[in-house]
Amino acid sequence: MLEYVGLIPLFPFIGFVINGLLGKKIKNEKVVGGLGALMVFCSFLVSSGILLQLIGRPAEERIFEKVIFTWIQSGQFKADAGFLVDPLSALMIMVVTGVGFLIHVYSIGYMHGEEGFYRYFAYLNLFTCSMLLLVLGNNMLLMFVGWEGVGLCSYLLIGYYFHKKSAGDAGKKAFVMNRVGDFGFLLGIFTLFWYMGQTHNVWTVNFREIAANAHLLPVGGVVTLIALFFFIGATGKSAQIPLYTWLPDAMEGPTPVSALIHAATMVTAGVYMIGRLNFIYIRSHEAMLVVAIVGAATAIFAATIGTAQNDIKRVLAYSTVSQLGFMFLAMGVGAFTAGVFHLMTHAFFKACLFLGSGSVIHSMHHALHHAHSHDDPQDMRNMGGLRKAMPITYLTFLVSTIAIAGIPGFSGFFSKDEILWQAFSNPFHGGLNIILWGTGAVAACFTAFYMFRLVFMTFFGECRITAKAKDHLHESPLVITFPLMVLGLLAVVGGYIGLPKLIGDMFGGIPNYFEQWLEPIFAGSHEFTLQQLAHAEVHHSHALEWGLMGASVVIAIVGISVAYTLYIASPQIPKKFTDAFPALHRAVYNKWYIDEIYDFLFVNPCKALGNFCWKGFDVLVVDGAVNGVASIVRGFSSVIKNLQTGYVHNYALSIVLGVVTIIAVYVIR
Amino acid sequence: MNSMPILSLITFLPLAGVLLLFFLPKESKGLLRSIALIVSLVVFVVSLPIVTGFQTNAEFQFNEFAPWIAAGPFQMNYSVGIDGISLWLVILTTFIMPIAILSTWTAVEERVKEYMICLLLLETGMLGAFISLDLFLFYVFWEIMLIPMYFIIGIWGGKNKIYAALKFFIYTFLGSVLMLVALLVLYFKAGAGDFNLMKFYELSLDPATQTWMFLAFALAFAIKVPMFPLHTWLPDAHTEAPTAGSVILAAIMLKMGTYGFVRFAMPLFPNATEQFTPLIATLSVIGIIYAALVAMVQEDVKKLVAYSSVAHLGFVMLGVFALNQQGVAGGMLQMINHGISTGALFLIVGFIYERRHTRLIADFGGLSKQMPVFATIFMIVTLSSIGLPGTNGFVGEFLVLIGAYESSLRWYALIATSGVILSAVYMLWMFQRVMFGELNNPKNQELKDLNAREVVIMIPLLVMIFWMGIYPTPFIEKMTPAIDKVIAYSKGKKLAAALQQAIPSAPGPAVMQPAILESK
Amino acid sequence: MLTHHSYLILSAILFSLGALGVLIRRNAIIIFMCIEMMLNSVNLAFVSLSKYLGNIDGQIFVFFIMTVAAAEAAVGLALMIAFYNNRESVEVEDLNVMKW
Amino acid sequence: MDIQTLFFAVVAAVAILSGILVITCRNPINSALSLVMTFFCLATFYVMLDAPFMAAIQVIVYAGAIMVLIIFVIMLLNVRVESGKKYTHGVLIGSIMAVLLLFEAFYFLNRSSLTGARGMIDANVVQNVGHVELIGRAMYTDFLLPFEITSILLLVAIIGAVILAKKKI
Repeated sequence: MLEYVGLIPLFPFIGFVINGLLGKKIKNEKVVGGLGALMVFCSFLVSSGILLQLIGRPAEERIFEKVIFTWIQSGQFKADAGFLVDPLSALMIMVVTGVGFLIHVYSIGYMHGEEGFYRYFAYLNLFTCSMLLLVLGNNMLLMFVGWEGVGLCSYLLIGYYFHKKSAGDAGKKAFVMNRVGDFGFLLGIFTLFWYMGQTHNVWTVNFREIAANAHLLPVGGVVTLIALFFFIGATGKSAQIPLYTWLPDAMEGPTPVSALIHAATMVTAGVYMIGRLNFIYIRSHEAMLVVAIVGAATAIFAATIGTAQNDIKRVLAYSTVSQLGFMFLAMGVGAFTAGVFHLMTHAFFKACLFLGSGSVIHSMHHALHHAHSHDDPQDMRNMGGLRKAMPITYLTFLVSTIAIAGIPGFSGFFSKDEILWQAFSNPFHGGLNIILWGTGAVAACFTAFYMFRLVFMTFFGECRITAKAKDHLHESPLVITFPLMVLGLLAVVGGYIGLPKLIGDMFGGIPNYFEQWLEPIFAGSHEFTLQQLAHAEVHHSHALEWGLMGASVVIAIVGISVAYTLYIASPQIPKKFTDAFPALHRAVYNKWYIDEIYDFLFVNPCKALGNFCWKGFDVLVVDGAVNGVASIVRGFSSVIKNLQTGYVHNYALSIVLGVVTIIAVYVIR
Repeated sequence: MNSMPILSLITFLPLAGVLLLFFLPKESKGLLRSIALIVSLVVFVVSLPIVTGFQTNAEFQFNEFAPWIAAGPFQMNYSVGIDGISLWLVILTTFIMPIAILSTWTAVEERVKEYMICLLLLETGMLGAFISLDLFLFYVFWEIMLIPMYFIIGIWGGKNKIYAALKFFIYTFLGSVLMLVALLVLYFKAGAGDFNLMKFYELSLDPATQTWMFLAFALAFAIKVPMFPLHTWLPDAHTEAPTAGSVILAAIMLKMGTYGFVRFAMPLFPNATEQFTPLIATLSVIGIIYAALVAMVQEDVKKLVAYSSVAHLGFVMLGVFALNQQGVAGGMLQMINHGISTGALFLIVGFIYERRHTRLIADFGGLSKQMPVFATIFMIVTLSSIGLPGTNGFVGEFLVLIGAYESSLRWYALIATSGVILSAVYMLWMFQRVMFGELNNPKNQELKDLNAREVVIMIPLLVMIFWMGIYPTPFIEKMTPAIDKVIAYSKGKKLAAALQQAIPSAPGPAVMQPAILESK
Repeated sequence: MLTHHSYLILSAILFSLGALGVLIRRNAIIIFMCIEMMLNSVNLAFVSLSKYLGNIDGQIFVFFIMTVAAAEAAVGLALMIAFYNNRESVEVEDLNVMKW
Repeated sequence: MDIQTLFFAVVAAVAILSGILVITCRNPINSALSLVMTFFCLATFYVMLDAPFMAAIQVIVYAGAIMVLIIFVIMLLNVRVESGKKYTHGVLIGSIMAVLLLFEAFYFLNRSSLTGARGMIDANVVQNVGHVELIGRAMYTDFLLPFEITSILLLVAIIGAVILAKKKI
């Protein structure tokens, strides 16, 4: 099965080509959508086969590289088109194809009747293909191909409703912000390649070879630079401060796209990349600290904005940014496993949440359409009481919300708690640990609050749309609810493969399968940490760990109860609150004016500079000089041209003059 | 091995076409166009064997030699040949020409005969310049190229065509005259009796002379490239030229400049190259950023594309002056890439201009709905232009940057890399404003999608875009040995080695050394 | 004593007269005739030198000059007719399109 | 002063006088007739210079052909007698030029003397061999190529004249 790894990205690519070229002619939505989904399902089957085969091997042999052909070779530089299968990428392809398949199925229902249905599926397949390339690529350059490829698909899918200006703008913003990240990514590749080659004569971009030579890298110094460059790439793709603003705007795309690209898969690419390059980050505490701080800051910052949004998808978008912050926090404190674990569980419950919100919007849209109302179907203020009309959606949504809020027993708890614990107990950042942990904890509290606010506003209380429209509210068809149910189930049970050691011990030594699985990837880093920080190893008691676990549960419950108080028990309080602090509310509601600040700081100066360069420098200075020379010549010649009277006898006169002169010279000499 | 003079054949076939066109009546436009197209296609087909027959080594191949002009002390020869560097440029030229001819099939209705003659003449000029191994021959072709282009812009151009044509001509001519002077100085310094490039390569000039001559050559080439701040002729020429003119100008003629650097300026004057590398790199980087910024605020699609050319060529120059395998290979690839993707962009602009007779971005919007095929092709070409991986643009740009990063130009590469952000900004913004949004202009609502001819034009370009993006190895492979040679010459290694051999230890004027050796 | 000198001086006078005519007259036909006169003065110089140098070549030159003069007369007068057809005039001050 | 010189002086005076008339006559016909007079004077000189053949073609070609052509054109165009100005604006400067030219020529001629190898052709040779034969011999041997080219020149002139003079070919 491993030999056929190339098929995994190939299947969706075939789907893309067929749908892209012939989709318009096929017309039948079932065929187009079915083909798209089938192709991803085929990839899923191959991925499962590969996963099973890997599981069947001993831990140290779970790595496989297949080179298809040499892509670019020039001098010492060589990049293959090849795939690397190891536990990390196997996990990722399972998530991508699994969740991807469900979302493809969901899309068949959700996108029903849309103009350009085939286009949608073609893009979605292309996205899947690129994402698989990203995770399977055996070198940084191929990863970059996938990295840009997903960015492109994201651009195309955000701009799917291209006739809306906002959609086009959002797509462009996403692409450009991602490009800023890519700038960092490229510099990272350059610096790593150059440094390894120049100092150690190891000219490579291949992950396995770099990992094998990781011991050549120094601690700190240039490695910090490399790590930070790559991190810039990660902030772009994974929507971290300062490059996060594109993600909320990306909600202009169809909802399944938000679920697949902007929640489950693409945005986690940054986390995946840091996981892949863990041996670099572990060698630079400074870089790790930056990652951790940015992660924590993003987590809390986005969470605050999430509390004041009314658009259901925007809340989820900020939630995604915030959760990604958690993942980076994990990466930054050296808890790579926990970060990847959260990546996976987040893929389940956030995909479920987005799809659930899509189901709600779908239904609302339908109802409002029937009632000829022009209310926004995405605005939560128009919703309420949907739990009766849409029981399955409600149930799966609630489960996922509980999971994200971090209630014990659900997947989110295990991963998030692990991150918080690691943030507290890691040996890297010393005194800052407590701040990192505190920030994370507060962010978690906010998460619980705004997520339940969302649930309460949407599914509880009174329905706030017209009665006529209300009659048309109904549960979505099976093609939509089936993926919800599967993902809801995963959101519950997904966490059990990575039970914390503490809890596992309690239940008779159930090991942390997840950690064991990823052990080969991060083993080098762990060893390195032990070597470097043996002296600084801090031992924390089990009691402390239990205590913190309890604390995070309490925090979650606090968040939930606040939400309950504000939105179910006494709904008048939020109004009072916003009246009391109008400035604060406005600032939060307007996302702390970050977009405006960026416009002011970067966009407008860029345009102004461009205009200056063009009209000021190009036209005035350069062309001014050019045309100036021309006009000097012209001025000169307009004087001399008077000699050229055009009268024949004047020419005759000058001929004679010439003759006289020449003879004079000859005679006088 | 090659009994057939294939290089002469492809160079002068278009000239034969010109002769044929002379005898055709100027009223039968269809026939004229078809003949021109067929000639260019035949040239393309005939040029293919030079790829298959090309041996992957550093030598010049398919050489031809014939004495040409002997005037007093001057001996000019007809000496041609190609190596890995010119190979792809020759192919690019023969590949682009049929496309260019097909592109203005309907747009040019006046003086079709003269137009086609100009195009074919241009092809001869460009091919000749790429294959010349005799500097004087090169100069002749270099100038020949200029004249048809001048007419193409000046006769079949837009509103401001005379200004643009004159600006183009005078700018370029200024440079080439200085080049001619340098050429003559070189000739007399060499004392070799002819203008053979190979002999000039072996020459060791004193640094001061090199400086001046490099400057003269570099000015000629830098204008053609064009490098900041000598670029202002380009937007005007591009905007005013008819589509085929813009395509040829962007795809091939600009490459003359960079090709000139690689083939002449750098290997001939290694010391000066080293001396001026920081300057050239600075100008390249400024060009990349500056052109991107200016492109961003353009209101005219064609001008925007023209400025994007300046930025792309900045990358080429940066790569070439990195003087390592990746950099030069990347630069060479980027030259071809730019030929394909910017050529394609100009074609695209031509398509909508033909339909709407405007190029202002503000006049468009929402075309995607009306022209889906066009939108798809435009999208792909745009992405190729901004260097998305998987398309040709990426491979070249990446190699250039990594090459520059490895070399002493690290900091320049760092700044240049930010060009990837800016290119995305201006291209996508333009794309969005033209293709996305609401279709609210009534004139745009009647636009027709691409017709078969236009799709046929674009398909080869799209194929090349993906081919070079996904499997560039054949391209890089063939040019590698030649690049090694160029680098060796440009770094003056050969010179250093030769000097070391001649002077075992004793310092002292190198000139005196042979005498001492002889006496032994 | 009559020498080549006298002839040459006569030739110079005639030449100057022709030149003067070319410079001061307005009528193109008269200018044309003045040119003929200048040519003839040169012919005279040629023939006289031919005689005093004892060499026939000078006369051959005269022969050629006459041929050229004949050709010139044909073309020049045709030009004049064409000009007259266009401008209804043979005055050189109307012949002023040869500028810029 | 011998008779030859006297004759020369008289004919020269006539030539110069008619030359002056050429450039001063208001009526082109008068100018043309004066020019014919000059040509005859020149033909006379040619005879005096032992070149009877040249004298003959001078009369035939110049006075006969060219002058007839000129007069013909004058008639054809029916050019009015110059009503307004006869001279251009540049009379003064033109005259100065001409006078300068003349002085220079005199100065030059006064200072110069005849140098170079003397040929063998004198009055006796011309008398014995015949002038036409001498010219013919030179023309068809040494100067054959120029002579042939002359024919092309004349052909071109004929075609040129036809094309220029006809409104539509």
